[in-house]
Amino acid sequence: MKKLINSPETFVKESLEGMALAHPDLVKVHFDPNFVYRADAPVAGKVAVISGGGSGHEPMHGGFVGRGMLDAACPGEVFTSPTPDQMLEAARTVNSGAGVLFLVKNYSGDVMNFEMAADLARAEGIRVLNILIDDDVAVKDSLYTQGRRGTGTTVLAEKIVGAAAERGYDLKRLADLARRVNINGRSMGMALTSCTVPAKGTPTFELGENEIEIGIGIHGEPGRERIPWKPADEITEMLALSIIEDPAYTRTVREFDEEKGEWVDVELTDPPFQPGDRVIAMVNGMGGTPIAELYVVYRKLHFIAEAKGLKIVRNLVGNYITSLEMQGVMITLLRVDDEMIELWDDPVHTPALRWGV
Amino acid sequence: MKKLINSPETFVKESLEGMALAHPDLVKVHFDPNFVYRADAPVAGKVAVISGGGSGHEPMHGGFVGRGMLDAACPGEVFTSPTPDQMLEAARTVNSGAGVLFLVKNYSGDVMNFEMAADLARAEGIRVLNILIDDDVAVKDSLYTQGRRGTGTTVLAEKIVGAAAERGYDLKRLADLARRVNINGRSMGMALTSCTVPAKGTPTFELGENEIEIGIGIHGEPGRERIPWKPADEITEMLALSIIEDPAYTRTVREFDEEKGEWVDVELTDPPFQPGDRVIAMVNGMGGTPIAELYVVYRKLHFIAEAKGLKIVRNLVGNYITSLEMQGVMITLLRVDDEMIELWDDPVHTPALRWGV
Amino acid sequence: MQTLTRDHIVRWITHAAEVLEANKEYLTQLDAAIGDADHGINMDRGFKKVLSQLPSVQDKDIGTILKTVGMALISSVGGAGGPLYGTLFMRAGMAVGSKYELTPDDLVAMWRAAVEGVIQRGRAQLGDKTMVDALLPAVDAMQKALEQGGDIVAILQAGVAAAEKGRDATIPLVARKGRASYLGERSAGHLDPGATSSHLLLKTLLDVVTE
Amino acid sequence: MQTLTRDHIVRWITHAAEVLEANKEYLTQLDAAIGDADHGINMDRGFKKVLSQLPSVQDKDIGTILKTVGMALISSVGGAGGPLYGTLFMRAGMAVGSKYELTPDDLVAMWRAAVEGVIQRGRAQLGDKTMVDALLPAVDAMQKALEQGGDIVAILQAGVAAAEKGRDATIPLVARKGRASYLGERSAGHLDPGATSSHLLLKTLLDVVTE
Ligand SMILES: Nc1ncnc2c1ncn2[C@@H]1O[C@H](COP(=O)(O)OP(=O)(O)O)[C@@H](O)[C@H]1O
Ligand SMILES: Nc1ncnc2c1ncn2[C@@H]1O[C@H](COP(=O)(O)OP(=O)(O)O)[C@@H](O)[C@H]1O
Ligand SMILES: [Mg+2]
Ligand SMILES: [Mg+2]
Ligand SMILES: [Mg+2]
Ligand SMILES: [Mg+2]
Repeated sequence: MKKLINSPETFVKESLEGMALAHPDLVKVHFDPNFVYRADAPVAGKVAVISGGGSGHEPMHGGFVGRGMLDAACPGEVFTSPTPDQMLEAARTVNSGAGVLFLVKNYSGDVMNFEMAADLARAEGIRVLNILIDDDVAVKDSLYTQGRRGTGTTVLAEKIVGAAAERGYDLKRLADLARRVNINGRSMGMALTSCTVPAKGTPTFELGENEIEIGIGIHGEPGRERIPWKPADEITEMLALSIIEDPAYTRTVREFDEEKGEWVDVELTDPPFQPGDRVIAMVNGMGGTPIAELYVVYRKLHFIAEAKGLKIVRNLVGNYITSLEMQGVMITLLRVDDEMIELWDDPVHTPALRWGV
Repeated sequence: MKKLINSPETFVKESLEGMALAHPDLVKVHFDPNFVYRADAPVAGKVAVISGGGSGHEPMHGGFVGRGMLDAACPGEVFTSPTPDQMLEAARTVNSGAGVLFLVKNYSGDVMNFEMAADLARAEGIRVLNILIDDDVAVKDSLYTQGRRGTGTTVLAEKIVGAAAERGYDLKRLADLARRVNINGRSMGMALTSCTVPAKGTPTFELGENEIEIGIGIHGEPGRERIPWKPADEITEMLALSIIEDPAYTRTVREFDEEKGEWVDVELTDPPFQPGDRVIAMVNGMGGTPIAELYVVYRKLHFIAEAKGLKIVRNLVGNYITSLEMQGVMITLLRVDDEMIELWDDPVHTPALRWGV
Repeated sequence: MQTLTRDHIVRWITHAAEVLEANKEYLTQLDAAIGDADHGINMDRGFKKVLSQLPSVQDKDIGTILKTVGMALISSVGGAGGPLYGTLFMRAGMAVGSKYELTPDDLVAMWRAAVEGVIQRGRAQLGDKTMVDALLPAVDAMQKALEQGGDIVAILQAGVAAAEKGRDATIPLVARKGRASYLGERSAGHLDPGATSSHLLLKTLLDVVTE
Repeated sequence: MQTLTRDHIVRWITHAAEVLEANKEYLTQLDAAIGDADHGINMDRGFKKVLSQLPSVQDKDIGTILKTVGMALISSVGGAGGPLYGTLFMRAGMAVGSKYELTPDDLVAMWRAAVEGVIQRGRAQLGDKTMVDALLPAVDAMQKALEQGGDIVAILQAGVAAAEKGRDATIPLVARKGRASYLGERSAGHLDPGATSSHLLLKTLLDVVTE
């Protein structure tokens, strides 16, 4: 394993230190427990938006901390969910009194750790709601699995929800918006190569010289199928059509009911895409993909969306939610309304995403 | 070879098409000959800044076209200099009458093609000056080589010179600024892995399981030495000290003398770094390096600069000048004065670099 | 043996840390096959943290010790294993309270509470190919041994045997919880890493008691 | 043979395109060793473009044909090879002007002008391990053959022999121009790709003339 690290044990910490040194005007980093937070936190009167998850997906989430996006990000070890004390301490630090929204990707570890953190924070009198992101259409059957994984929509949700928090949405309204973003977003990815978790030191999975994995997860979880290499246009078509033609998807998630004061099961359904829908499109590199290749994918996606009657009103092309040095691509389509577009266009100033400022 | 492309022959074109589709408000693309140009070109009264070079280094140069940076970029085939007709047609398209500055990386192919283009453009009555970027300290001896290669400083020069052009600097003053940026910038890179040129289909060079190449060129040209893997801090130290302790470097470059109406040899000397110098630091990924690793490098660079009395006043950490999917890192340090810092901070709005707007 | 002492518990935890370190690679390999290749690494990191905190509580009551173990795991393991094993030890600690010695009844009640905590937290059912497949049969077997008048050793022997059987029974199962569930049919044919570490934990307790 | 006809030139260019296609891999491999692994690809792309433009000029004078070849190479090869070979053919075309046939004197004058153009453009000297190491000795040998009263065939034979020798002489050299120069000492022991393609071009002309 050849990586630009000093040791697997110090990797996450040193990377966070580097980020804090590079962007002292934007973010600060707290160690033990580890979290990245806005340099100007807590922002008076504003609901704090916190996300987190295993490291190895950079720039997500730490790179999205700053004005108009996250108030704090809690990084676990590489591909390992963070622990509740991280989220608890982050919540204490960035909560202005207006409450905290946890944006949680749907992995059993993340879900459980964020739930524990929410319980601990509430025990201290901090208002907390958790919203799950579960947008990966590669996972077909929610009955027999943990449900869909949280992937690309997380980035778009952090931007849109972060902007709304900046505008002063209250906790309840923010949670409703986050849930709405989630059920309107769908993603699917693929891998040309594996990645190597530093602590393990060998590739997470093996792909043959000419093999690719369609429907890969962001931790290298296996996808729908392993097939021989195909041209970019065909790969783009496989991903885009899986997303666009995905039928209504229904599952039960656990949310905290503030009135009842307990966790309740909520049934959510993703409405399928329809011709005429406006979408934000993200063509996301998995970390090791040259951006020039991502534009080849975007090109084809543009034509497919056009043919399907979807109007791409905004786009992101680049590495936003990655799997270490994995080569591959993920496509995310998020159906948006006027409110979401306006929030998307709002200023954002973070290490990895910046506009309007 | 597994890549997200349709074929080596169509790769550059389709990638450019994708970029144009993703950023119609910022850039347009012309084909046959190929170049990317500002959507609002020509900008009245403004000197046009044009760069270019082989493809495979994205986002450079096409991703830096837009307000406050380049007016046009001319991409060659992968790792192959563009041809003079591209620069000529680009110059015709973006020249507002105030003249054109070519920013040229010092590779024999680029130098010759840009010189030919300048001659052709001048024959049509377009004022053109060429400034070379040759900042790669890995190349020690200018007497016995083509001279230093143009690498990371190119990105910083495009930003600073682009801002000055936007402010209305005339051609002569802009060329002087570009030359000044070049002699104050130094870079050095290293590779953990090779890259594969699509048309060739196999890796450009072979590195052993535990080998790294120090002083790599952005086309995979060999560097100073091939050594066993080292921790990131040691690698950072090797690169940073090579840059910081590089002695004065003198070479002769060819520039066009407008008064004499001919190409003349100009002797240039890079002054060594001194304690107290203010610098812009770039920690640049070679295309396949996770950004989290780049921050590990930035962390150590920060401490080394501090120990050496250099003050990092601005920084860039990310993939800006790449070698396809190569894993590795390049460090660039640019000594700056107040004027350069101001120009650095000016608004920029391109596909790959954006702030202040 | 009719009492499990505080000293047993301390030695159990200490020894468990050694066992998990020794099995770090193995558990990680199991997780590589159907998960994300970190279970051994996570558990080892967690028990290293536990070891660092043990000295400060090892002369306290058993409840305090177990809750400290749980908190240490919760705040250092992460992933799915962290909340689950953290909850397991927290609930175990809460069940025994401030005791310094446990009767066979206490022991079984402790494990029952611990495993119920895991199920509540992770909502896995028997047959979902998780640690529950080792833990739940183990508790049921311990209960049965207790009802049959077994002592501490007999109870733990029954538990370990059932855990081992439950662990091995995960091999043919298709996962329905955790990362392995994304594999669908492809998860069959592999041992579940969490069930394996659960069996190791129980077995270590038995070893300490019988050594 | 005392005249080189327009037809020879057209067949030369056509055949050169085939030869470069056949040597695409080989030249690229040579460039992989000490450059950036594209010389064969570049030359092949360039001569494909040349072929596509040849029909529109093949009944024009030799100067027009060669300048068209030069322009096509300049606008399609890129890299170092493009301006150098482009200049070579441009200068050759300018030297022969609107002739339809070349005498031995014309032939040598044409090559002299062409190679001087390459040297002016690239500023390489003999021994820098570039195409100049094949081209310059070739021109000198052609000049000598001319002075000794050689005909077209004799002149080209002398040129090809010298080019071949010059090409092989690049092997031990340390490069001082082009990408290979970055290799320093490590560039020694390898054939220069540009010298190799230069020899091929000359040899193809000889083959066409003698076939
Ligand atoms: N919902 C759940 N309930 C019970 N056990 C679970 C659940 N999800 C996962 N597990 C257990 O956790 C183990 C994986 O733990 P670990 O690798 O540490 O976490 P992660 O899957 O987050 O990487 C699985 O082998 C399984 O036994
Ligand atoms: N300055 C120069 N003068 C003459 N020939 C040169 C010069 N620089 C490079 N060459 C020739 O060009 C060849 C490489 O051409 P090519 O691979 O097409 O271009 P690039 O090096 O830009 O990839 C070298 O083998 C060498 O013979
Ligand atoms: Mg994990
Ligand atoms: Mg080249
Ligand atoms: Mg795991
Ligand atoms: Mg080459």
